[in-house]
Amino acid sequence: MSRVGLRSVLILTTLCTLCASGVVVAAMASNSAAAPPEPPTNLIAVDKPWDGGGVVELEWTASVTPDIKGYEVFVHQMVSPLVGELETNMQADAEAEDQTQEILEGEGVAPEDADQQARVEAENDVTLTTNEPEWTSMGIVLGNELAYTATGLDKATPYVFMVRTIGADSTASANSNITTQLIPVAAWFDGEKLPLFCILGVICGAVFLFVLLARNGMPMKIRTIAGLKAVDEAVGRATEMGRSILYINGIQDMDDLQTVAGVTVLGHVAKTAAEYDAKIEVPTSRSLVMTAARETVQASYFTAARPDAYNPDLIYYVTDEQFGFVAYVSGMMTREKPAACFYMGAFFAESLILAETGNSVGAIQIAGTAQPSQLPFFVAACDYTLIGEEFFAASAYLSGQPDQLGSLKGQDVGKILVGILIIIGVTLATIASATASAPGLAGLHESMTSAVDFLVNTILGS
Amino acid sequence: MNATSEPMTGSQRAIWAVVVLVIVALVIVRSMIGTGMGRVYVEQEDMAFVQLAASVDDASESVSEPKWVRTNSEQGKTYLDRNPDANVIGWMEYTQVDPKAYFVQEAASANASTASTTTAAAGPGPIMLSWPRTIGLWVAAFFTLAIFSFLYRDNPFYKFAESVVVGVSAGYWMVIGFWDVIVPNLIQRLNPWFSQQFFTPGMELPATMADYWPNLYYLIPLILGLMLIMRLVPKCGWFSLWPLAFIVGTMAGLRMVGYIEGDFLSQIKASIIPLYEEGSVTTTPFRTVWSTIWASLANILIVIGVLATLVYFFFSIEHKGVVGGTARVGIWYLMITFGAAFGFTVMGRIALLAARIEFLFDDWLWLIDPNEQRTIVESAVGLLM
Amino acid sequence: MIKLLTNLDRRWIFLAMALCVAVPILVIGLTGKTIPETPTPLAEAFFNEIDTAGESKGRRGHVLLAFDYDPASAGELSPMAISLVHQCAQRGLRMYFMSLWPVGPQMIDESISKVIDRHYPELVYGEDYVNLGFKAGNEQVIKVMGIDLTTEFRTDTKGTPLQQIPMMKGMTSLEDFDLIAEISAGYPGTKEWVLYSATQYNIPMVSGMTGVQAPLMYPYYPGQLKGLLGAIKGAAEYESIVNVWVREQKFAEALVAGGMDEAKAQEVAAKLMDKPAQVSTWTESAEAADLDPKTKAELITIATAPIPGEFLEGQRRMGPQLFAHLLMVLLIILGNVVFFAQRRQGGRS
Amino acid sequence: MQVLTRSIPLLITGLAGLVMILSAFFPYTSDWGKIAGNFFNIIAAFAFVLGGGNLLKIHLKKVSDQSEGWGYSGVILVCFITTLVVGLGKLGAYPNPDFPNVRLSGETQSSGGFWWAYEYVFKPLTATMFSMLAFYVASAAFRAFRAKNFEAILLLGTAFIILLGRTFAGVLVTGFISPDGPLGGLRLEELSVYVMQVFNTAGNRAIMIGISLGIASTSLKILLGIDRSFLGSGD
Repeated sequence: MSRVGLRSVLILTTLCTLCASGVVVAAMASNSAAAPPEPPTNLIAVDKPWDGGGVVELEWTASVTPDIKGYEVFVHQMVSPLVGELETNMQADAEAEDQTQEILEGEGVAPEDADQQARVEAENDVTLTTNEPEWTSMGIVLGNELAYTATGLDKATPYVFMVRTIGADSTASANSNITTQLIPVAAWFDGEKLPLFCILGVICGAVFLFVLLARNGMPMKIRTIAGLKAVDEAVGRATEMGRSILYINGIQDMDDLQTVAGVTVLGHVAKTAAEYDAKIEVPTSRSLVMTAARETVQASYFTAARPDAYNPDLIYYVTDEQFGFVAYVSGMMTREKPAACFYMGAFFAESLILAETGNSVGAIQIAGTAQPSQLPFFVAACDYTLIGEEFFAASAYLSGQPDQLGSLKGQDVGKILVGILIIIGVTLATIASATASAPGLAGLHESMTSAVDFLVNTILGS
Repeated sequence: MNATSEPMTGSQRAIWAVVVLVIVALVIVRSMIGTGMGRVYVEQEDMAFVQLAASVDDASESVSEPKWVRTNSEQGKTYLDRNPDANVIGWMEYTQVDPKAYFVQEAASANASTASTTTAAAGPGPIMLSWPRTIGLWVAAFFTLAIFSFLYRDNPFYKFAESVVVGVSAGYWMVIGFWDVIVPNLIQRLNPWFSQQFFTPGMELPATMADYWPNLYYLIPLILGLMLIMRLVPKCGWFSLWPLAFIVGTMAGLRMVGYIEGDFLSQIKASIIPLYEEGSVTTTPFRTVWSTIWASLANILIVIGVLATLVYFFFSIEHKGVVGGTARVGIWYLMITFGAAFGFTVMGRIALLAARIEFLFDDWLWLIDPNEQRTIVESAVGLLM
Repeated sequence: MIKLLTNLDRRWIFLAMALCVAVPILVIGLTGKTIPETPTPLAEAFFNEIDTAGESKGRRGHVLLAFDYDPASAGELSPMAISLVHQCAQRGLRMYFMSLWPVGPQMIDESISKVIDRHYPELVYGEDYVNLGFKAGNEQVIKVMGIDLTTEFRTDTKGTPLQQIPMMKGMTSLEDFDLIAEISAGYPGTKEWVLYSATQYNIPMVSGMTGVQAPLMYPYYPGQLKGLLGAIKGAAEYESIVNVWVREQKFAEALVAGGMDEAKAQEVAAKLMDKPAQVSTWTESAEAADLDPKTKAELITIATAPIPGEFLEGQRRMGPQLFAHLLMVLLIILGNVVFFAQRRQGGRS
Repeated sequence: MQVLTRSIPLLITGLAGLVMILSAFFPYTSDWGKIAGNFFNIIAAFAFVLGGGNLLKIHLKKVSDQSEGWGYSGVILVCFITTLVVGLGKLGAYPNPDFPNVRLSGETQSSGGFWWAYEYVFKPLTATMFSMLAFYVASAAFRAFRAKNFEAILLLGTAFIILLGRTFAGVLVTGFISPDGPLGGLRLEELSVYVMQVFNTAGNRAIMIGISLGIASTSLKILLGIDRSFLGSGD
């Protein structure tokens, strides 16, 4: 306790309230000081409307005592009968154990008798103490604040609240009125999430709309992505050299969307490879990725009218362990010397070893990842790199599918939205900041500040 | 440039041979100097438990559970004295201690035996050399060097180490998945009685069968999990599509909301900053001006950077004219970003290497002692330096 | 020369790197000297956030320590983790350990044994700290914890049901924690915690992370992340702040035990910490006249006691770091010299 | 078959995703989200089993075929099975002291053979694999990072500032600039902080925003069944 004791008495008080006996200690501590301050009055608790539940707003009238440090808010969770009984039993058990020990040490009673004797006594003790509400401190607010928002409550059980004044000398007042029982239920919709819901709707709507338009034949033009031409070249070169193509689909599972995009690109690479009759090898670090890769490659070989050339054994699982995987792959690369290496998916530390090893065996390397931490190495060591979103765009471009192209357009709408929001917000914020010290423009400053506040905290924040 | 396949020149080969020989020689020399190297000591503790018999209370007809207490506790001793044939089980528990604790114990027992000639039966102290751990330490050192040997060229030692890590890690993950997830979250729910008896005796059983029935919902993940494993059976592979669909679906739903809230909205919010900001240093007017310039410049550069980089990632327009120019600024920002990432990544990698070399020098070779595990200063150090 | 560099076997570079790291380790290990650290605002923010955890609620801070890393990144991250536990233990916070990485529990055990078992044996398991262990499922675990803690975590690593653990009382969801302190080596890690807990529930969060991730997480500071430690440099900075602060706390404790009142003790401790070398002179001064000789002796012991080796790990590692960084810069320059020399030769012919 | 391999999986995907999205906005459904998440986590543990099973299958085949390098496959199998047996059986692990009679009640990872496998095999192997990157990064620096154009110069220049500014070298190189003067921000250690908090933050922020849009649209396509690549339909 000495370390803790160093800190303010407030923390000590809180600590002690955790157990019933602690309350007594705290009370004793406060009794030893001067006359306690008056408690606040008219405490009211209201369940917060339009929330996700578990939040209660409290309000009270200030204590008549001047110069107070603040108010400490207490909560008591009313327990359902079943839970209460369970807890009582647990307490009884614990106390019984303590007392068994006491009896054994003190009186030399046979253990089994002592145990039983203690159990009976402990049960009596517990039933005596459970009538009092067990107040738990929720925290202290400053003396000039007369409201508190209690969060993190259980949505299904009733609570009561109580507030005490904390005087300037840290003495606590008597209890205020206790609120009526209140269940902090959830509303059917979380109002704070409304802006998020709308923006999500706009983005999804834009994507969906453009996908529909694309499906209906509207041409979707996409800017040229320099790195993509290299894919066919690389496959062609591998064929000329008579060596294999290595395709690494990242080291994440199918739940990572980069892996999914990687599988799409794999479909194209495999199709080209099938046309050129080049061997493509796909070691994966997740068994699910192996599954998906096999089906994709098989489909590609079908599309290329070479179903007989498809060999599922070349697409295999190695291990989930990152370095087990990279050790295997880099070892394989030095042994087999592939002519072209594709790294498409989510990569972590292994990118460097792969790219470096690929470099050392003289392979053409093409990378694509949305993992920004690995981009420097790919940019440096690979012939072409698809940076971040370019990777997703590439998957759209390669497939030429209206769905993917449409969704790319939809995302561009999202980017325009970002640009507009940032430009408006920054303009408002700059005006607000520049007029802050100008005497004649107080009104403008005020309205700008509130506009920025509305934009930042209501529209963009929750 | 192809280091791993190009044949080496004779002189290079000689140099590398010398390096390897020097390492081996140093290890041999090191092990013969001073207190030696690479040993692990443990403290032994006898964990014996006695079972207190169940007791029946006639009045309430309640039965208290039989329970286990340490034989060396007060209660245990008292009980054992009364019931000498009580059920006792136990094992030896070993705790690793710093070698210096062993040295101190050795010194003390040496003093004791020279002081009095009669204490021949001083017996082994509670601290002793642990063979499994000492062997383990040497195995670890061997594996460390085996992996490093790949830097020289691919070799059977490396391949062996590689295979070991593949096998052990796959097994390791399965075991952890079983004990930390499947047992508490599935078996405990589906068959609490079995789990309590064999795996998690501390758990509470459902009080009534009515409490138990809702747990049967967990048959769903069990079935989906088993369907996932059906992937291993060639003809039943399609079974795994259902759990896969579940995995992909939940993840997509979770991420869609999470990323829009946490990365999209919050980052726009963080970019709404005034281009003019007064500096925080206001000691003199001169410094105020400079501080304001630095602070405002930072904000201006952030806003320009975010917008320009976004233009680079805008796919609907070809990069020509003004858009092309802005996109180019965006690329510059990206390059600075990658440069920063490069710097930080290098930093991280080197720290990892330092940690491995510390392991070799400290735990294995006992050359340095940063954690004061062996306070006795090594004479061999002088030789190396 | 250029020709030699062009054909330089990369194993020579490997050797140079090995020497740049190994020699400083030996020298630092033998002399015990480390390079001085000046903390940056980010490390200070990290420290302050933990220092004030729980204060807004007026209670002993409840900190969720998520150790999402494995031995592969322990070289960078374990100094952070150890300093983090050190600060929490000294500050008297309640520590809830957990991990989303399968080997994370080992990392937790290591920090507990190095800090709590060795230096704070008075802390009680289940009351001051608890180890909730590993759960599979990555960010889905965070999502479930945000709604209900016990659905996912039914027992601690020892198999004790959470209802029987005193410090779990009243902990129903992530929102009951005052702070999330994450040590992250990748996925799942800082990003997932930021997205699914810090942003969604507005829980203050600090994170220490590998050098690889740090640049990516900077945009979250100071909004969604209140403090950020990047790579071994961040660890070393934070470690030095914690070590200084802990010594100051020890001074204050000794002074309080010697009968000084708390506010005064804190003030004096801060003063002593500024000049630890002059503590023995101070004990002779008039200000220390009321203290008994035992307290004075204790103050001098605290001032002169060396910092335990495990609390200097990060700072020790900055030595090899310095030389290896210089080597890297040299290599890049050399590589470019070779590249341009070759290009010029190529141009002439 | 089409129903079992396409329609039902797509339905599951859509429903599961819908539950997760709804649970973020409609508090009454948050428990559904919790249950779905919990199911997910249990299935995630089964994925480990699948991984192990697959490994077993592949290497057993290699050993039985005696294909090239089958000896190493044997090593993998032996290590895998040993770890599994030791870990699942908690061989050598101490039981929970509260329940000494239940052999499997102790902690999995902190004692016994499984701990040994972690401490002396898993830990040194994975940690050393990772530390090898320090060598590769040095080699890449010498051979790959070329100042061939303006962009590359920017990348390398920034890397220098960070490498020097984040160690004591920064203090040595630019220590002559007064930290309080107007150019104090040009000291390398200050400059590295500035680069990180301004340029790096701006660049990464744009990347983040772009990625979040990409993830949202891909998720949407998966949930609506537009993108079925995860089911193996190819392109």
